[in-house]
Amino acid sequence: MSSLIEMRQISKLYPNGVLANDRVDFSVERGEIHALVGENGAGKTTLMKILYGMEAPTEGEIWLRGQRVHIRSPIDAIRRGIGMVHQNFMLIPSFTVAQNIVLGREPLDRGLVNYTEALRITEQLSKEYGLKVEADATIDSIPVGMRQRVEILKALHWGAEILILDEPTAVLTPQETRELFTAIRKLTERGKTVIFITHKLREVKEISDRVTVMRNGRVMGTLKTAEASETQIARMMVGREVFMVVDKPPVQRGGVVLQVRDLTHIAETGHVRLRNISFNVYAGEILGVAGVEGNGQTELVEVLAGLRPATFGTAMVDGQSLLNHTPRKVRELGVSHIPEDRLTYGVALDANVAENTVVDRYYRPPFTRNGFLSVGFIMEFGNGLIRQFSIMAPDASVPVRALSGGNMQKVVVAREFSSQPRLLIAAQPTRGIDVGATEFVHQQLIQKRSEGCAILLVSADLNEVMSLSDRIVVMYNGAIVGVFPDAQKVTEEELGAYMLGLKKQDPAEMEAYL
Amino acid sequence: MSFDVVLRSILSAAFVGSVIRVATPILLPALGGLISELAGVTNVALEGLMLIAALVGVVISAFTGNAWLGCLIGVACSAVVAILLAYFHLNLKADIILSGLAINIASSGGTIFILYLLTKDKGSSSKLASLSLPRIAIPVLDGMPVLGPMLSRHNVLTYVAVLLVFLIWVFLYRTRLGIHIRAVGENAEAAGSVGINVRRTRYIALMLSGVMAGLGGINMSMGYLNMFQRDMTAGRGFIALAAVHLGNRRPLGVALASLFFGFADALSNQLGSLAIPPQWVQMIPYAATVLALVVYALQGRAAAVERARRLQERLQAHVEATGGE
Amino acid sequence: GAPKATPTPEKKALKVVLLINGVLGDKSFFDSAQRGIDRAVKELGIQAKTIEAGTDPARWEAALEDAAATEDYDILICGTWQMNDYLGKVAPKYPDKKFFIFDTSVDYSKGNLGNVYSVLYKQNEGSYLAGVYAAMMTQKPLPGMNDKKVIGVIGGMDIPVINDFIVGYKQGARDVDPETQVIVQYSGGWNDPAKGKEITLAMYEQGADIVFNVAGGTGMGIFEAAEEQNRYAIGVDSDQAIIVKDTDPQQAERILTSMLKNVDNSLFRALKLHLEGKLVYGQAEYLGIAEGGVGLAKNEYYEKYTPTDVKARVEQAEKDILEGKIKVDTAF
Amino acid sequence: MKERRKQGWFEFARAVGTILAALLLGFIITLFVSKEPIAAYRAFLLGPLTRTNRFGNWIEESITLTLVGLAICLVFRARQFSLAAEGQLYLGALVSGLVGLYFQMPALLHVSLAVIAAALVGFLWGLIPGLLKAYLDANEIVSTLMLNAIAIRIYNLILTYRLKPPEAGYTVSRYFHPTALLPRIVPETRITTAIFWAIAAVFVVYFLMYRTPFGYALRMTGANIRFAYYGGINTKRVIYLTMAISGIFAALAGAHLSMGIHQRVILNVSMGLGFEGIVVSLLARNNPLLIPVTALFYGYLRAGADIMERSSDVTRELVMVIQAVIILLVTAEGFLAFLQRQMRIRRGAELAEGKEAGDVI
Ligand SMILES: Nc1ncnc2c1ncn2[C@@H]1O[C@H](COP(=O)(O)OP(=O)(O)OP(=O)(O)O)[C@@H](O)[C@H]1O
Ligand SMILES: Nc1ncnc2c1ncn2[C@@H]1O[C@H](COP(=O)(O)OP(=O)(O)OP(=O)(O)O)[C@@H](O)[C@H]1O
Ligand SMILES: [Mg+2]
Ligand SMILES: [Mg+2]
Repeated sequence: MSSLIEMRQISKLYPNGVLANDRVDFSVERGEIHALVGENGAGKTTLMKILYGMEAPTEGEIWLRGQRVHIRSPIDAIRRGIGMVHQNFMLIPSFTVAQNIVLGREPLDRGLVNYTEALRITEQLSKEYGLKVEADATIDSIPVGMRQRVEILKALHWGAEILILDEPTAVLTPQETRELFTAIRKLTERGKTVIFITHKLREVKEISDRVTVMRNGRVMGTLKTAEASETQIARMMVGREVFMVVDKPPVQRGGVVLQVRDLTHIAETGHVRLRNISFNVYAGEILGVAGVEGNGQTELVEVLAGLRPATFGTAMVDGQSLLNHTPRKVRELGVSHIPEDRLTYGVALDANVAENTVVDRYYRPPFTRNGFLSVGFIMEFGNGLIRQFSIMAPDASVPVRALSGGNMQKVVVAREFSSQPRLLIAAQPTRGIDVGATEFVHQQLIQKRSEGCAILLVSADLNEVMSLSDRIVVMYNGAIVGVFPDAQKVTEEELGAYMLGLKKQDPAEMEAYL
Repeated sequence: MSFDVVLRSILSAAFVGSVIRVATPILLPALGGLISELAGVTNVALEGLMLIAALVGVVISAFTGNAWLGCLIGVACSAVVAILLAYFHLNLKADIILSGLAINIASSGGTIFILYLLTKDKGSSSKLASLSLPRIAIPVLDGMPVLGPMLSRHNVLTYVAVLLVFLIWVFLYRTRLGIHIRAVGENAEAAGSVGINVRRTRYIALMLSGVMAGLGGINMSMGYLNMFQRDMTAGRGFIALAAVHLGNRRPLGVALASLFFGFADALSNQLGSLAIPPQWVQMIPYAATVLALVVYALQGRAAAVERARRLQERLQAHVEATGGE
Repeated sequence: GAPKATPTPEKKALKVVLLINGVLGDKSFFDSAQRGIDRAVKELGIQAKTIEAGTDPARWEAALEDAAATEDYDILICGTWQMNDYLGKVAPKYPDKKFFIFDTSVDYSKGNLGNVYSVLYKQNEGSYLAGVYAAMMTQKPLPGMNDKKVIGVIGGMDIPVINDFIVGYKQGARDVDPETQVIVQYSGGWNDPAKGKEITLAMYEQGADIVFNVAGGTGMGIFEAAEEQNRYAIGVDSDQAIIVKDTDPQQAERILTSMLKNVDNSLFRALKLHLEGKLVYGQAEYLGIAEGGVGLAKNEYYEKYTPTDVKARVEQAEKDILEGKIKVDTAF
Repeated sequence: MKERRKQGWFEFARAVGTILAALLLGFIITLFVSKEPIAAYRAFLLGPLTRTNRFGNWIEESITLTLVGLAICLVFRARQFSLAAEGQLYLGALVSGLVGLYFQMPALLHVSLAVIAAALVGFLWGLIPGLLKAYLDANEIVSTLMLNAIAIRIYNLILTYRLKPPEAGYTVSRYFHPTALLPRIVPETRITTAIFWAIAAVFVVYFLMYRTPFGYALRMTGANIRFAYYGGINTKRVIYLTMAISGIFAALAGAHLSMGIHQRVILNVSMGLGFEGIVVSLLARNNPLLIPVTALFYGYLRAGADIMERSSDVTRELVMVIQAVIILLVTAEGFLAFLQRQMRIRRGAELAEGKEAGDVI
């Protein structure tokens, strides 16, 4: 009895000369949950894109249910019962959730597309798998987390027998992740097969039956998850010991750097996204913002970064107002910002790596000297960051488009860390980057902290928030519902209660800990 | 000519008729431009496609004595050329703008070349006894005093154009293909990932734009006029392109934009008889359009500001209610 | 491009090159010149070639220099005012060759242009007749004519040669009846018949019932409007009723006459004189009504629709111009 | 690195191959329509080199095309689909003419003043759609197409009612004062010192784009405007400045036409050069350094076509068709792509050597 999927000796050479897969053997059994892990740029997405017919392999064969197949397009793949949820969203921004879910096989009624039916389908799917979505909201109006759920529902709607999930949990909250896992289990009970790419080894352990580890485009091996320890897997991935527990020196808290008072933001749509937010961030501390995605964190960050207007309230950096300035002014006040959605704000895909690393400072010496751009220096600078942040790219002259998801993120991180900020706003800084890189980013954050930089950390990854932060605030429905002066002393359950709006501190109490 | 006479004729029912006449050969190609634009390919070849259909329609109708056949084959030809354009862009990876412009050059020359081969005349088809499509008298309307002259007895393609505005709306927002066209235009990779054949969809979109442009050309040579003339589209293909964007890339918007341009143009035709330098009068349609563009944009802004103000108030209320918490 | 090229007849034929600073197919001016040459090819057995230099003025000077230098010709013919400076520069370089320029004159005061023959047309005189004709017809009880004293004229562009037509047209109309209103419009281009039709319809709406075409290809729209509305039009340069006669008889019916600007005849005549050795070079010749350079087309439609008193009035006007009793203004 | 150089060479080979193939196809068409195809095509291919004045035409044309091409290349790189060049060219021709006619001063000064005036008006005429786009988000295709039509009418208006001397038998201005004419540097041609502007302009644009902070901002705005804004770039300013600066070069092309070629202001000074500029710029893939090359190529094509049309039995309409076919093929990357596929497969083979994955082969 042969395996469900067998990829034999698959190699992929991208036109730009990157060898993303190198004679990879990969097989998946029917009904299993198979985790695929590996460093950024290891070739996971590429391998899956080949299986899904989005990329043609340079060499190698694909065998499905014991037969050699040529999967030349996603249509091919879908017909063969393969569905894929992509790392970079594949949604139509101006369409509604329902429209996106039924896209490609819209329900018809006398030849015309039946939207009410589409809504029904969506709601039903969403109930069936316990993945919450607003069926009739347009994609560009919903938070990242929900977009991810839409992607999953879409694949399920396609009745995929084999479901490829490329880093689905990267953008999910613990709660959401748990819901997702329940959904995945439901699926496998019904005989479906799941390939699951992630960088979070805990998840590997929790959900998968087997795990395949990739490094540098090669497969390092496939293990039964039960028999493998997290550290063991990590070592296979990175080829060295990885310390997943962050050890940080005790906080040396300096003066107030960021002071936010009664900050309020109302979206174009009229929804109140931020309600009278007040808090401080002190030099040399990391303030973590916990909360279920879509409770105002995004807006908070974007208002502070000058990407959205504040309706009212104040925010000062070193006593200078931050609000309603251009991003340039904000950055000149010493603020740097890792955006949560790297593809929208973080990078220009068709510009090269070097150019992507100086967008916030290109106009200043030494990047511009007496009116002229010092191109050589910028290229040097880019290459420097590539080395320093071990970004996997031939050199700084390649377009960012040619980088893997995680390496794109590293480019952003490298740029924002390297600008000596007074205040660092980090939204999902380790989203989609591998353990090695995550460890690296965490160390960098601690490093900055020790240098006396004030850090506002927003992350959907509760563990990240808890292990890095000195203090934690919890956001719920656009307001701060809890402040925890000592991150060490708070438990996940407690935070969860606040995040879900079950508990709520009274303002006076919070005042004390601003 | 004295102003009051001009004014009277502007206020006459016939003026509305003229607006509609002038708008039709812009509206039809504009609808075509809209479809391809939404599929993510800017079709700058509308001008050339119109010319091709205009000539072929005239020639065929003259030789077969069948106007409808002329229309059919004319439209077919411009559709085929549109497909050729698609082939160069989608298969041979040629730049769409560049190949579009090339098609325009080729059509401008090619039509005359063919006309010359057939009639030894490089200017117009006056040596061909070509036919035109019928005008239609709308039963009830036709009798009416004012509405009759305004809306009745237009060329059949004028009514087709009106119909198409509605049909294309349905097509783009209510049919699978239409929705796929819009999806492909907005995020081709995403559309591809759910098995929509991006290339095929764009082929269809370009072909449809060819059909529309073709109808526009036929309207010029077999309805509006009953002849073909060298470069007779005189830039309408590009006005149409402008109408697509002036109309915010929506069928109804495009229709309004075309009507607006038709109005401004008809107006200039009337005012032309006043004793003022013609160049001023000829500026009217274009100046008016720019103005419209600005006013439209300003309104959009005003609306946004207004919304913000109302929100402020709402919030004040909210704050007072919740006691500034 | 040269569609025309006749097999060399017996003894060495006169070689003529016609350089058109535009394109053929304008249904009036350049086509007329081509017709003249064609006729000469047929009747005088000359050899001819036509070069279309296209509509881009940046290329005309080069085209002329090139033709003069590289073509094999005895006589090189070009036309329009824009070319005369260029010819003034080129002709002296080829003293043993001959040059014609029509519808304008080179500047002979320079004295070195003994090999150039210029021919001009008094389109203002011809248009005067058209004006007289239109002003009278508009008051006649023909079907489609209203009792208003309103007539129209559409010019292609606001340029002197076109205005020369319009000036004469107006004067003629006023001389018939000072109250006649002449609606003048410019289409702003030579190849937009749709525009021509729309403007004509506007003029009809404003009370005109007969419109004079001075707009080249755009003018074809005037005839369409006339046919559609059962109103009337006057053609220009060539006898335009005859052009559409076979294919669209109804339309021809609406074109009561055409103001002929006989470029064809003038060129044919000049070539003939040249062959007879009678053509005088080194000077400009003005062709008016007298010389048959301009005039109204008195074709079957003219005869059919024109009341005798109008015919008489027109002939009177012709005589008066010949005898210099009437001095027609010009836009030059 | 080595890889990319190889790619570059391949690109070049492909371009040459395509051009040859395109010319061949053009010849095949000629075969069908001409009695003397060889002669006709020789005129097309070699014509521009056979006489000084023909050579002159080619270069004159290429100067204009280069300047307009640069104008287009700027806006396209910022991903602004602005078609304003045509109108700017007209106004440039007009204003340089006004200076040339109404002022009197020493030559160098006079020319410079005229050129500066032209550049200024081009800048301003570009500023209008630029500001409309930046601050009102008014679509630039609409605004520029309309503004072109308006500019041309303004041009005709002033020319007809101000500049035309009564004695002129056509709507043209007087010849400019000699001090305002561009010196012609090659006898028997109209090649003027404008050629130096054109060359300078190429480097100016290149420098502006790749060596100045503004150019960086321009390219980033084109690449991802959201990213540019997030990074602190004032994208509105980039948009309107780019469209305005682009206007300068289009206007210079106009000045070249009236001060260098016609030496006075004439009607229809441009029959759609704005669009020819798009062709030139896109052929050069919007790369300023390639623009003079493509301008010379396209200019040669047009000059040659003109000569073939005049000196052979191939009608100008057909020449247009041949021209179009050549443009179509030359831009078609996929055309001759099978070569590329060959190369892929060869590289695929190199895998066997099993180089360290991730690094560049
Ligand atoms: N879209 C694709 N998905 C998976 N494998 C592919 C794809 N395209 C090509 N391949 C692999 O690349 C190699 C060469 O492909 P190719 O299509 O030439 O093989 P083939 O057997 O000749 O195809 P066919 O049987 O369709 O003629 C094969 O090993 C095939 O498995
Ligand atoms: N379209 C492309 N063109 C060229 N190179 C690419 C392309 N896509 C990916 N690569 C390269 O191939 C390698 C593998 O990329 P891939 O996306 O498969 O990595 P990954 O395992 O998914 O990493 P991550 O966990 O960061 O998503 C990377 O070095 C990347 O730079
Ligand atoms: Mg990946
Ligand atoms: Mg009357």
